[in-house]
Amino acid sequence: MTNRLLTVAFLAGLAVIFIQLLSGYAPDTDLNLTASYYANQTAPDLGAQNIVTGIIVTYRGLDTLGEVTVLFLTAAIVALVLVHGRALEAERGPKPFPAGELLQTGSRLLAPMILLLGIYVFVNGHLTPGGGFQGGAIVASAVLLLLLTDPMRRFSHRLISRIESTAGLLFVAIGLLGLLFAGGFLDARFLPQGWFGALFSAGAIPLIYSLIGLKVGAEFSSMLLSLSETEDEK
Amino acid sequence: MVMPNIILIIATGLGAAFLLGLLREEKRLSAYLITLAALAFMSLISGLWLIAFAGGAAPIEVTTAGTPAPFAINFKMGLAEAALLLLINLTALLSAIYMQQTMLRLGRRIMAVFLIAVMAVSGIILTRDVFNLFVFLELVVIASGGLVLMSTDKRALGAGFKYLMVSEFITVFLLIGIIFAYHASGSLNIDTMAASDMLAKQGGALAFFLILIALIAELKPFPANGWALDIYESAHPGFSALFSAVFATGALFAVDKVLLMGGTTWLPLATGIGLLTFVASNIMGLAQHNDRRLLGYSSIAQVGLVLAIIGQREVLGDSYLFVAGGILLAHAVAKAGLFWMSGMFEARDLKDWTVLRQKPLMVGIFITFIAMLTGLPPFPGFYAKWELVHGLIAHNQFWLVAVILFGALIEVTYLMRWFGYVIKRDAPRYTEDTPFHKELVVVLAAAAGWVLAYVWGELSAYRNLLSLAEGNLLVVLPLMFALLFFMIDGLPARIKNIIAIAGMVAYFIASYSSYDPLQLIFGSIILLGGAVIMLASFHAEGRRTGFYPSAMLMYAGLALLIIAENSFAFFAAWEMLTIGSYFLILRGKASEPHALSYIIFSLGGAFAILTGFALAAHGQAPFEIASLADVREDVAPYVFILLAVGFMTKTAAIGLHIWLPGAHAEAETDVSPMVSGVLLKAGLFGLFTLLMTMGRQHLGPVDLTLVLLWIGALTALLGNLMAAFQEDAKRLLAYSSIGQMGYALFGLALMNKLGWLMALLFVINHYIYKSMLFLSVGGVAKRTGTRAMYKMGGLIALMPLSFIAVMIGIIAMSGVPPLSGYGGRWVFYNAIMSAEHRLPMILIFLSGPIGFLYLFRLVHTIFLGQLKDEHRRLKEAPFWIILPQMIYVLFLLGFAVVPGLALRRVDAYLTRFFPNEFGLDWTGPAITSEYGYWAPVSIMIVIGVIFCLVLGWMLFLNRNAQKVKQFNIVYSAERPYRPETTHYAWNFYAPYRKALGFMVQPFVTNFWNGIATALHNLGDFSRRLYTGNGQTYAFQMLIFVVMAYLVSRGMI
Amino acid sequence: MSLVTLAMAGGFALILIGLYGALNNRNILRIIIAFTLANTGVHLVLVAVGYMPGRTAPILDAAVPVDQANALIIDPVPQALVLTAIVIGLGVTALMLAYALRLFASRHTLDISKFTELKW
Amino acid sequence: MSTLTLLMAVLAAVAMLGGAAVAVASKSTPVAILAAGLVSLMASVLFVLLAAPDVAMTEAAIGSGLTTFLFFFVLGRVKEEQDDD
Repeated sequence: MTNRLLTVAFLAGLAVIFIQLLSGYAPDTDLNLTASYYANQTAPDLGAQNIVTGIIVTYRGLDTLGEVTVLFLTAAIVALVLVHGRALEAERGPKPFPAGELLQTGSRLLAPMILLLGIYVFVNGHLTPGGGFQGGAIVASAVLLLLLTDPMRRFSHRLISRIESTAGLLFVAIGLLGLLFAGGFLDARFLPQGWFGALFSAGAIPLIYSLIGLKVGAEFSSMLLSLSETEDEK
Repeated sequence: MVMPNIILIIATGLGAAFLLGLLREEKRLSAYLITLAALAFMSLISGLWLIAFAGGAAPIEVTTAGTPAPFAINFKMGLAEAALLLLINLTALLSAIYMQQTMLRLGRRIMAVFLIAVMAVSGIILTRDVFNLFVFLELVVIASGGLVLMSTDKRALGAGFKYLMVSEFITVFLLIGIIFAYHASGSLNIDTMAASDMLAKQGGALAFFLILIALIAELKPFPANGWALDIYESAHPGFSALFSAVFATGALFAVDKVLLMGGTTWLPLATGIGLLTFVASNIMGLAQHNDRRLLGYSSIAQVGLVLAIIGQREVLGDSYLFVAGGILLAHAVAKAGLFWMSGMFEARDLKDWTVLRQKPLMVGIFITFIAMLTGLPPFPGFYAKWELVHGLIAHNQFWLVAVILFGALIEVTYLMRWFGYVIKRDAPRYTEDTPFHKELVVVLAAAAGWVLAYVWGELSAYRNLLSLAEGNLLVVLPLMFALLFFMIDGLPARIKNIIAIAGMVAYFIASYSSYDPLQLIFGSIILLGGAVIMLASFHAEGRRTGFYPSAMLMYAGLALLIIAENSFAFFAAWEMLTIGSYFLILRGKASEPHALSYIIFSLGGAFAILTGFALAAHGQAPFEIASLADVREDVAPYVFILLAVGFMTKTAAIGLHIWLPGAHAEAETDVSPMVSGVLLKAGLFGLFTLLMTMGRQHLGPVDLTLVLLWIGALTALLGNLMAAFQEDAKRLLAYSSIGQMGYALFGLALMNKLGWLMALLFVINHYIYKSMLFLSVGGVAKRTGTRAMYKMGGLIALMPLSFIAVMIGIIAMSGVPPLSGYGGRWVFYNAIMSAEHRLPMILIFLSGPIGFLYLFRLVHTIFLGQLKDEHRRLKEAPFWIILPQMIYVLFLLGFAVVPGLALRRVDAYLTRFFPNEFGLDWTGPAITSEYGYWAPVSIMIVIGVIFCLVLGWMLFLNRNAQKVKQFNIVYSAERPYRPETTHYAWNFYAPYRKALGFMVQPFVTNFWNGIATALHNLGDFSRRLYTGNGQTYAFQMLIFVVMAYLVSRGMI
Repeated sequence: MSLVTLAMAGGFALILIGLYGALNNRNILRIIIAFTLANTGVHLVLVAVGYMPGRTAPILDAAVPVDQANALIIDPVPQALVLTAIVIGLGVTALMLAYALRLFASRHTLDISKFTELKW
Repeated sequence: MSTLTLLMAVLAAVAMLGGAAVAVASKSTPVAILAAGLVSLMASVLFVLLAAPDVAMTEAAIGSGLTTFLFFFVLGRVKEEQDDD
């Protein structure tokens, strides 16, 4: 097939670029300018143990704000795209797709625990690996579990979207608080730094990361809901 | 004053979007109002900052997270950023207003998506962090994916998916590029990266290439842009406006920013890709019929042009922002406006835009947008075009200029063709009911266009065409006067006509004292002559919408042309008169294709003039027209050629003439004399100026004035020949104009005093008899309802005044004594005798009798011979059309008696250029030359006596003649298939055609048609590249990147 | 072969495989899957670029005291970027999937070559 | 760096690329989805080895978890529809 051959030929061109990048690459032996600033300053400036978290929530907080916005956008668009289906399904009533009773009971027990785990992950984001995104994903998986075992279970879309929006608004508001009371937009230092390594430390970082976690969790859930509930136009 | 923090733009957009999520689904109106308020607030912040920067405030830098720049994301804002932010947020606000219904229908979610999209583009403009740039870019991509679905067109779904596929490719390149650039420079901050030695490292340069190419890919470069066209075609027009005006602006600015890191090495790549896209998209645009897809092609082309300019920023230096900004802003406003307009009706063919004609205001707005896109004065693109060409030429970028101008001419072609459709095609019967808010948005966009025009005029180093604050009122008034007619276009035509004539005469009186003799001659013809022609316009009834603004724009341009003191003023006037006359010509019934070829040739000629000026300027723009004499020797011949070609386009020299016959013949009765009698003089004025200042020029061994001499002679011969073979009376006159202009060119190219005097005589004579003939033939055509001469005949008794005018005109024109044409001939033969080139002279001599042939045909077939049955009840032409003709008759008689009235002063003036040559002696009643004398009064008397004698003798001979009724002849019973072929006036000069027909074969027409067809076919063929398959589009993106890599290997 | 080279080469290979799949599979779902592969490859390359042999994760704990962090941890920046990129990638994937559903609903096919009503 | 880690890395990389090949070439879409999930999982193993625990967690949760579920949801939708036809 000429088409396939052509694709391979041009991908080979791309491979040449990649090989050049690979052969020209040598790992740094010392941290570069930016990285060493973070290594030295994250602890004294922000009081966060997890430097990646420090970067994500403050130094590159704008990226993160953009990132949760991406999810917000996607959730909104997915809901928008599939909105017709939902109205239809509401008319048709519940579909017979029962899960086993064991599974249902099990998941009802399991779901709150997963939820709790998720919250633990994002609250501790500034101390240990993990944080808002991972925690949010875990929260969403609890929702997913409930969805799988009892597909007809009505999740309140309004509740989810309220959580999503409130978290988002608070994120922006905290950013502006940083502008007013600290060094600039998204500066987390308007709250006290606390003890290094304690749960309530690192200024507003845990707060922000929790909001991110809530928001991400809500957004993932919303996406899953939209995709699972949709019914195509007929 | 405390300025709001620019972070607020981002925070407002985001906050409002999140806030919308809290609202109940039903509260759509509140959600909509929040959206509008947020956009208005974002625009306000941008506007305040723009004012601050315009007032001289220093650029600001804003850090986030309370951490200094390279370590945290930072924003920067200066004048350019503020201007673009205002553009982005205002356009978004207007688009949101425009999409009111759609937004209310789809609810708060779509509004949130919209807000985030706008916020993200603002972020692209502001951020100085390359990864942050990526995040904002992704936001725009995803938001677009959602906004595309606002369309009711089902096909938008496929288009959106194709876009997402292509963006996945872009994401891969961008991320890989960013991380290796980070590795090479140790930073993500653009300014820090630019200062690092990143490019010196192997991976660094390659990484930069990937970043750059990924961002360029967002600009829809050829050929990786099929997805964008599909979006333009299918998306909601409110979104397409945003996509074209706002998103592309953001991406362009991102490229501009990122190029900072690459230094100068990478600029040629940007220019190359930009130019390729510009030209290719425009060529493909030629073959488009769908309006939105056409706008898509045009958008892509314009963005390509700006990219090419970004690549030339080192060359352009200080004027870079002025040029790029002018083109970008004009494009954005016009494109957004046109997309918004396209949503005002359902049908999607270009020809369906005729519906605009139901609202004259919308037509005015449409032409505003088209003029903005094509860079016509007074819009920003005009100033930018001027600066661009001057900047590039000053650095010897000749090929670049040629390619840009070629592409621009193609764009002009399809945009003006579209305008022609709007004005000339059949309007639909139905009426479209446009909601008020949509019209409001379109009107606001047009208003923004005019504001931009004013601002760019202020920013330009030259004159602001729209400003009254200019020392010399005479320079300002003409355009203002013309613009006045846009405002009062609702008045009855007669009132406007009075104002127009009064204005022109008053302006002439005011300027009279400041004219030199040459200007005086041209000025009288333009202003007084123009006013006389406008007497015929009293004939029109009703409002005559559009006529006066166009005519006055043309006259304003002409009036400004002859007093232009420097190259810029000259060029601006030239473009003005071109546009005005184009609108005028377009008004004719069947003039659409001819008006199109007129504007294409004219703007092509204007480009030649612009390039010529730029070449002559040599960094000193604008220069005094007079200093054309001091152009450096190495460029002088090229300047001469470019300017001469430009001017000869207007005089319709052979080879460049094909636009003229149709344009002049199809024009309205009173427009034909304007564009023939008056407008053609612009070209002659240019040639006069050129030869006066630059004199003889040689390109190698070739004497360029000799070339002009040959062109003049050939034009005279072929123009006359073609005139003789026309069946259409107005076409005959049109071809005759070509021939006449050939004579004038010939006279000028003789480069002696008598030759110039002859050319000047032609300027005057041609105005008079061509205006007169066009009016009388036009009057006849009006009464008979045809212009075909074989359908006329015997009108002498019914239309005696028209006959007298034609008769006098012909006598004057053919150079038969006693009228002024004879004087022209006399000077002409004197001039020839004093020149050294004999061969072209034979041609000129030959064309004399041929000229007589077509004139004879004119008078014979229309007024003599047999009257047609259906014409028996015809009346004389309307009074207002006859009146100017009678004025001309009187003037011709007067001018024949005392030609010295005007010429004496000109003769003295010309002595300045030929101090050693013997001129004419004007003392006494006779005019004397080296070769003899011309005594107008005596000739008049002699001819009069001879005429009376002959007439008396003939009457005496015919005293016994018997009168026969005209219509009692019985023809044969057979009815020929084409009855006209049996008429004696059909193919009147068949024998001559047999002998000389080979010379009037439409070689030139075929040549230009061939080029047009070839380009069109090329466009039609190459657009098949865009198969519509998303996979193909993605593959084209891959090909684009790999090819760009191969091309740029030298730089890595 | 070092770990970094291995990871980076693996990442690049994954990108190429993913793009190949995206260009040669006609099924829209399969195209989206292929893109997620390419994305994963990109993430791998990003993380690999930040890796420095012999150092530890950028988390300050008992093993990495604050004052020695500069000498002990690897570059945290690429990791932060990848986190963002992963989430954005998911967003795009979800969006494409939603599109796929709608496209399927409109034509009852997922063959990309059937959606070419817009062209030229 | 111990040989063991490198060995693990090589294994993970091989499994990852193998999974990718299956994901692209397999005729069955469910298999392809599962293979893509495996690729993500192997990638997160590599992330752990590259001292990026945060990324590893995220990739595992999002790349191999959520994304896979999203695909199955959509696949289920499409399958249902096709059965109707």
